[in-house]
Amino acid sequence: MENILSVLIFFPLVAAMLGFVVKKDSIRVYGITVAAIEFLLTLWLWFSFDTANGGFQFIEFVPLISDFGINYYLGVDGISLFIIVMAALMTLLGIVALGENIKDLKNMIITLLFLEVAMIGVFVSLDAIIFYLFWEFSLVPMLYIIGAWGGEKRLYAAIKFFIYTFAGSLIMLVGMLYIAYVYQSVAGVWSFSLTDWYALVLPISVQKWLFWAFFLGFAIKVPMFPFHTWLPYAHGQAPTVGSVILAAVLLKMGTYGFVRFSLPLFPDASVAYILPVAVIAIIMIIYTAMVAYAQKDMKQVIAYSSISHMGVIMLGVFAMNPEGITGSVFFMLSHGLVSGALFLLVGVIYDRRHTKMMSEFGGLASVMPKYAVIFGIILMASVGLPLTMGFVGEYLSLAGFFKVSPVLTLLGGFSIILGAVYMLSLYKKSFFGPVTKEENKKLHDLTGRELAALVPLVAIVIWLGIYPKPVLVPIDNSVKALVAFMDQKAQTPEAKRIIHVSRSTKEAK
Amino acid sequence: MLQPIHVSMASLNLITLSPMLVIIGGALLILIIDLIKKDLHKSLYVMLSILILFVDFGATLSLGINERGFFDVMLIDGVSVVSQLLILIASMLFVPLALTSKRFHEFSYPEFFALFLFMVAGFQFMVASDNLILIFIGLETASLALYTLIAMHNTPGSHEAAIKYFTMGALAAGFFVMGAAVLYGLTGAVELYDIAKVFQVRMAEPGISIPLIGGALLLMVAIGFKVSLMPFHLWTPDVYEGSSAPMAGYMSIVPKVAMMVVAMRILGLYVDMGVEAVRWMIIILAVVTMTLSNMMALVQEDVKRMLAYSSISHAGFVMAALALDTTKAYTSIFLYYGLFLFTNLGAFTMLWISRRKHPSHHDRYHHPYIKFSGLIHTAPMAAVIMAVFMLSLTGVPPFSLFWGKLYVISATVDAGYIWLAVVMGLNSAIAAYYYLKLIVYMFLKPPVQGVELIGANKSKPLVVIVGIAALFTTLSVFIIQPLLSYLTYMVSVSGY
Amino acid sequence: METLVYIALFAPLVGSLFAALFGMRPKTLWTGVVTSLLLFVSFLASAMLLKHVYTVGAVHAELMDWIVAGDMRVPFGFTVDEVTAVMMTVVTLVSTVVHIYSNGYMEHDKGFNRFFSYLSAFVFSMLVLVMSDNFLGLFIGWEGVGVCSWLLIGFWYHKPDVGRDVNPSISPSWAANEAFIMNRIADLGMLIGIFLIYWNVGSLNYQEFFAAVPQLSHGMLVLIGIMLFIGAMGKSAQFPLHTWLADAMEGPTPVSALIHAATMVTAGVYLVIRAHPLYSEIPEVSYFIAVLGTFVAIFAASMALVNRDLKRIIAYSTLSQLGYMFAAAGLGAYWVALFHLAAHAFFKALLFLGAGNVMHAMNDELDIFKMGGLKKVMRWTYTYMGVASLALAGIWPFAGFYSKDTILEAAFNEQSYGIWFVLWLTAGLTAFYSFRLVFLTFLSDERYKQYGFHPHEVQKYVLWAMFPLGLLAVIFGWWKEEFMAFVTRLLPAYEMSEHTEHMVWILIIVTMAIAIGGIVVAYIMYAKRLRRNERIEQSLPYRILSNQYYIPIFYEKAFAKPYAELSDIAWKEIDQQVVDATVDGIARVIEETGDGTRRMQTGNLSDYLKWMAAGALILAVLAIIVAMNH
Amino acid sequence: METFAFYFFAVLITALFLVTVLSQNILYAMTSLAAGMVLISGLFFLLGADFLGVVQLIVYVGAVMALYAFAMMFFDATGSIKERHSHPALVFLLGGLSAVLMVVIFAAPQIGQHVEALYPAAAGANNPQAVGLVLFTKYLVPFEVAAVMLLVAMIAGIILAGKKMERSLSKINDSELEQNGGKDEQ
Amino acid sequence: MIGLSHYLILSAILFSIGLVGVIRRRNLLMLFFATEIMLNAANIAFAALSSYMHDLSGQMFAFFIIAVAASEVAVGLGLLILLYKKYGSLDLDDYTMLRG
Repeated sequence: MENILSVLIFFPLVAAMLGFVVKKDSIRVYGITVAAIEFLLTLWLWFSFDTANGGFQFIEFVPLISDFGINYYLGVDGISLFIIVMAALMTLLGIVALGENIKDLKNMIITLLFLEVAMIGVFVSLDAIIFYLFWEFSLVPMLYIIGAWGGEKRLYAAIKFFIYTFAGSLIMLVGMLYIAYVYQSVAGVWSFSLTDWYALVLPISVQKWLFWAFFLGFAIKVPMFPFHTWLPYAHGQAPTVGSVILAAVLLKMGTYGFVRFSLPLFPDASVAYILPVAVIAIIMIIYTAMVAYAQKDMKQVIAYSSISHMGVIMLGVFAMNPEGITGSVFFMLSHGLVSGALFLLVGVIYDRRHTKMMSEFGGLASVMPKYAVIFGIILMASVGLPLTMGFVGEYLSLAGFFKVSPVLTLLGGFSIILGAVYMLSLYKKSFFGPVTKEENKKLHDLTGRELAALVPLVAIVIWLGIYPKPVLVPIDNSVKALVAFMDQKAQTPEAKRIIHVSRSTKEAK
Repeated sequence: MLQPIHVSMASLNLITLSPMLVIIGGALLILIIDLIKKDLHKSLYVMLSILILFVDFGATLSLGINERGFFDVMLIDGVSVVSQLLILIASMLFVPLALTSKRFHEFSYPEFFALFLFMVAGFQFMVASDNLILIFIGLETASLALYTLIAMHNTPGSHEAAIKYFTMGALAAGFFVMGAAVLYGLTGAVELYDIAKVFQVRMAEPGISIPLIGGALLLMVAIGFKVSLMPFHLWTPDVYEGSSAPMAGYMSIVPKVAMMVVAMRILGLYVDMGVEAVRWMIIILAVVTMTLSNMMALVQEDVKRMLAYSSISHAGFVMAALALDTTKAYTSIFLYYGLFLFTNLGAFTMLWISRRKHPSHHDRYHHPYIKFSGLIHTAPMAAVIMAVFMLSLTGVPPFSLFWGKLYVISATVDAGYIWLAVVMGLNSAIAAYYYLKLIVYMFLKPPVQGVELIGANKSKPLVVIVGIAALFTTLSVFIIQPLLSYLTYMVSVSGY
Repeated sequence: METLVYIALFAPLVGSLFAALFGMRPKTLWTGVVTSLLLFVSFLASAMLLKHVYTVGAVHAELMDWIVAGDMRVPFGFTVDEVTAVMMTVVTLVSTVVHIYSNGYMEHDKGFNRFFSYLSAFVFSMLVLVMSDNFLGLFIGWEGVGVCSWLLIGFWYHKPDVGRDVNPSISPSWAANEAFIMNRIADLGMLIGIFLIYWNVGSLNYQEFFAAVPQLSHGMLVLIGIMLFIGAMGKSAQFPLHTWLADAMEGPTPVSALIHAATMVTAGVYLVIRAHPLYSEIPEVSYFIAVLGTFVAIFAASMALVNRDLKRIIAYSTLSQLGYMFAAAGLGAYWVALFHLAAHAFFKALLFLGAGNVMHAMNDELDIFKMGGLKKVMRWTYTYMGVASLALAGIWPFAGFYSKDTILEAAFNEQSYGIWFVLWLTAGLTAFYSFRLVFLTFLSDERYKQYGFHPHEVQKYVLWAMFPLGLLAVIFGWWKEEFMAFVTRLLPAYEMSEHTEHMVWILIIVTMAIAIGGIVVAYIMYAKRLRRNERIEQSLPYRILSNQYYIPIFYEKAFAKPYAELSDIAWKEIDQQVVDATVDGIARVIEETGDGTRRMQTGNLSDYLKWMAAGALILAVLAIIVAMNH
Repeated sequence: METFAFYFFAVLITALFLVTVLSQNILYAMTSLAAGMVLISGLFFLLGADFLGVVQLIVYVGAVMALYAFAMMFFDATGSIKERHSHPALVFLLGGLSAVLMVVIFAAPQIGQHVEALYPAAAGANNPQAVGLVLFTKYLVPFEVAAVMLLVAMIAGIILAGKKMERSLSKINDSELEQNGGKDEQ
Repeated sequence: MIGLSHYLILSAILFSIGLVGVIRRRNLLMLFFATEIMLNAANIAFAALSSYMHDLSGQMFAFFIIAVAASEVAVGLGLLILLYKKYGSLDLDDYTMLRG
């Protein structure tokens, strides 16, 4: 199936539209089925993917606005492949985990399917405008999810989320248009195709401001300090499934954007701005970890922890060597699964008690042992325990960045300490100690539906912690190609020095 | 004694007048029908009007490009054809909106349709000439008809709107003629084509910049008034609020397109000559307009008023393209308006559908936000369609206006005005707030008393129009390419 | 032989998973039995591997690739060489004993199955730690034992937090978190060390690294050495990361025996021994290690002198003995360190298990001032603990004598007389507090009666299970020569100078004297009855010691509290008041501007007309400004 | 003579228009406006634009002012009018500044200089003839459009002042309209 | 000799007087008077330019301006009559419902 990427985009789209017809009481099964089929399709994509090939595969190219160089141009490589699979998986699990008593289930499921379209679209687009199209469109369903099913301040949170990210991406759009303009003045034709843009060697000064234009768009999405304040609100107010997808997939769009756009398009600027980016990343890591520690609300802890972890991912991205970038891509996956799982877990307890305050709990381990076990495993993955998925990415990201700056890596490494601090304190406050609240004594443990959503995550988290190779190798192949490409394209001696091509790539030459 | 003058018919190139002749004839036909037989139903006139517009459309399409006619008074270049087509499309979409299920005052007059057609003719003259006199006469014809059409809605609001619009229009007309007088005094010509030629020669004269820029300044007041640039926009929200929703929607497009073409012709001339003062006047007016009106739109309680401010903001957005003086920028203006047309008319039509004779949720506003609370529950389809329009206005892809914004911003970037592009981008983000506000009300708030009557004014024709607008807004990505290449061709052959 | 490696490694894992299956059920006896059996299998495999290594040589096995990215390729690789084989045998042996012991100790605990699952998981992690052939594999085990330690310290998670004055460890869950976080701090150092190795050597494999050591600059080696040692300091609870170990006594006693005495805490020593090619190259770091070890030895011993908590005393003694091991390793006597490690594992586990028996008898009472005269009811336990204490005190011919004495000799041999003296002094203190504990618990007056306890001896099979440890505590030292011969095939042999050879008997006598002296003092003070001296107990030195030099309180005041307060400030003051407020502020400014601008829309036509006129003027001004600039 | 005539007219027109603008009495205002218009036609004659002068007289004084006079009577507003003048200073500031602006623009010496006449008056024709020639050739289209404009204005005037506007269909509920059988008001 | 600029300055002044009237007047009828003044000012300018440049376009323009003025009066008065009939006032201060 050569056009599987189109199928991946349009199948949920069509399904979402047809979903309007499905009767309310059957919509859950419909949603699960559609999401499962989509997930299986992504698996098919994975299995038919040539893992040894670092370039783009399953390319589709249909001119859309040819006068302006906008094409329906899709393709995947190792970097995007697994994020797509994860997006489909998290959508599926999110739908599976939807609570029984959720209102307007039909609207929710249709919205989620639309969201899935946008998410997958972002990661398969190789045309900047199509990328931007999906990027922006993804805001709409998310806005609805937060706004319609959220908590008390949901409207504030939803609008803040939308406008903040929207503003950032518009600046990015200006940047994209400028690149297209430069391309046009060099090549004589308009093109927004990423692969065309890659061939463009931009002057350093141009790279520098374009870097910041793109940075703004991506950084808000990631979200990087100090543009992060929309995230706690969004997470705090969003319903469980919203948080899951937001944390698992939407945030990854930002870091993915850095890998896909900033690095190969502006290698010199990226190298030149490693320091400021790394400093921001380290502020994210340390500062947000502290903020997370101060939270009273479980979900806020996890929200801030996401920011902290995204800081490590940023370090990995700007490591400029295959180890770091591969690690950061892998960390994107693991953070997606782990934080998604954590939000699901918080949702479980929220469904039962309608509160997320840690002070309301305590001793949950005695009442809900299965819950505590799964929470514990995921928590350990979150703090980066070896043999869980969390470790591989964090380790590689930090290891990669160590090549750039040992001192900054040391600071970034505080992630593993501070992460343990807030996570363990969350766990202690909620799960350990005596059961103090009367209403907590009657809580029932995980239901079958919840287990169905969580157990696969636990399994994957452990499986890919022990044997990440099937995922790492395709990522690594693409990343090596990327880094080699950056090295080739770099103009400044500094960039040549910092960008570190792996030995194997050099030998292959 | 005077010699008789011989003019060959061929040199008159009467074909250039054909669209206007069709529509003026049509308007007269309507008047005659009314004289012959009274009390015919409005649907007859609606359909007649559409047919007339359709023939007009055909006539416009068949015009040759870059022709002059009638002693060079008429100028049929690509821009004029394109803008006429836009005007006609908008008009064709507008006319059926008379077929509401409720009865409103203006549609009870057959003269309404005649006046409407005269107005369209006036706009067509405006864009199909570079003669300042004809532009002025066309403008006034259209404006006078428009004032009347507004007043014919016959509510206190519409009366107030008409008088405000009229008075300010009169003042603007004064500025226009004074500006024209300056140009005439400098060049001895009233045709921009000639004016340009003289300007080319006289540009180097010392001290000429004072009258040169002064004339542009006076004209710009008139242009600013019509396309509603700050601070000449003040009539806009009031007039939109006072007039009926479709009229407001129509006003947000057609007069602006027409005036934009005039601005292109007049100010484009200046920019092309490299008069930086004019360029910067345009840019600063545009920036101020889009920014401040955006901020004012933020604090509105009424959707129609909000849309009025939003239209101002969009006008400012497009106006910025005027300062760039590239083919792409001029093309982007038409592309933008072509896309804006469907979306904005659709949005206003949605308001029209929800219109009741007396305000239901507010003692002044007909369409306060609260009226749309929980629309997703009471009328899901309406809510979704309205949301599509709002998202399109916000500039969320893949809806139509995104492509327009993309192209305008791209043109700005190409011209080297990165900061302007950034301002445009940030303004879109601010604008997102108030468009979202409506979405928030529709989707995220519980319904309030009385929303079940949201479709009070609904009728099949209105639904069809909304449907067309929504379809276009949603699927526009597939027609951008032909549209763009057509527009680019048309604009570039016009020499812009 | 690879099969044996995998059997030894995975048998505990299988046991752990098996027990985990029933983890949430009430006690099922066979989980205990099955895990113990599997542990025994693992022990047998380890023993056979030991023999194989002895007779044939090291075994290497590679399971599969783990992390492959860029130039980094880290497999799950295992090497069983001399050091590993010793470690494996010690670990599996003590583990087996502890498992069997736990069947009795945890008999009535609700979390019986869970306990065995954790315990076996720990053994698995520990085996990964010692068997791995690369630093990252070591790190897996390193973190794995950390987690298991966290789980096991916090085993009785349901206990509430109490004040430091009631329980210095606050609560099991608190102690568990403290342990984990402190270890994490050290792990960061280790991770940095690993990064340094990777980027300088290009591989994390031990052999490749050691082979590359000579090519690396000295400064780099020092840096790597320091970073790795920071990791070791955390796991082996060296000052200043030592506080968690005493608090870790909140865990069930078998856990203390296995993890916090015999195995996990020695991982740091193992690391230094394992990395001996590195540390031999950097004498200054090694010397620092020795000094730090020496300091910890006496520092911990001093705290043990006054403590009343049965388990904490043993914990401090563990700390002290770890100090000995580091001192030995730091002085270059790697094999001695390993020897002491093994010997210590046996007698210290025995000591802890004995303490567990006492606790069991005393309904989990830990205050030795409330015990006394237990010898009558707990003869076997008394015997075991006596033997273990003798070994700890380094009395001939018990195991401790051989190992500890060799360390002192080594210190003397290195002419580090300061180190020697401190260690020598510590030996006396060790003997004193060990026997203070023994006497106050088993001899002297039967104080428990006034608190209403009814002590009893534990089950027979439990006592039998302890027997191998008891035996080894006695005889292990006798194999000193064989041990040395075996492990020095890998580790550098440590030759005493002739001068030391001459002095050796004097040294032995001097050491023995102070040890016996310590015992005698303890006997005088405590054997008959508990004598308390109010004045001494109120004196400053006593209070400093009993409050652990106020270090835990200092940590809380200097780090934990400020961190929490800073976090709160970061959230409430910075995040909300500055960062978010800026964002909202921008929004508010925009909205207020809108509201302000809206005022020009007065509705009054006259104003509008004025604005138009004004607009023309503004445009004129603008035009003038622009025209002047061009 | 011409100079005198110009200044005579100019001063008078200015004065009259000032009265129009400043007078509180609507009758005075209108009268002075009408007088000003007449004098402007005088200026036109002075400038040789006879046709324009005549049109000015007919259209303004004949038609426009008559309309105003009728309207005034209709409004019953013959007396003085009370107006609220909120910012007199602002008004005159704006007025003064724009006067300066306008004068600066119009006083520019470049205006009217070095300009070739594109449509010079036909040789030998008097002004109305010359105007007629241009009007019915070159400016025929604007002329026709102006006719349309006047038609529009006429229709507009009739509708707006008409009786039918007195009752607004837009304000009356449809149900009431049905009861009244308002068939004529579709 | 009276130059062109005399006429033009007169025109400018008259325009400004009209402008003052427009922004000063509250009575709509009187306001319309002021707009007439402004158009007339333009007429003077056109007529003068036309005359001095010997070009007829200016007179044409002025002619059309007069036509426009007449049309405006018709529509404007229609509106005024409508307002007066409905609300009995010509003071623009009474028409401030639409605002904000």
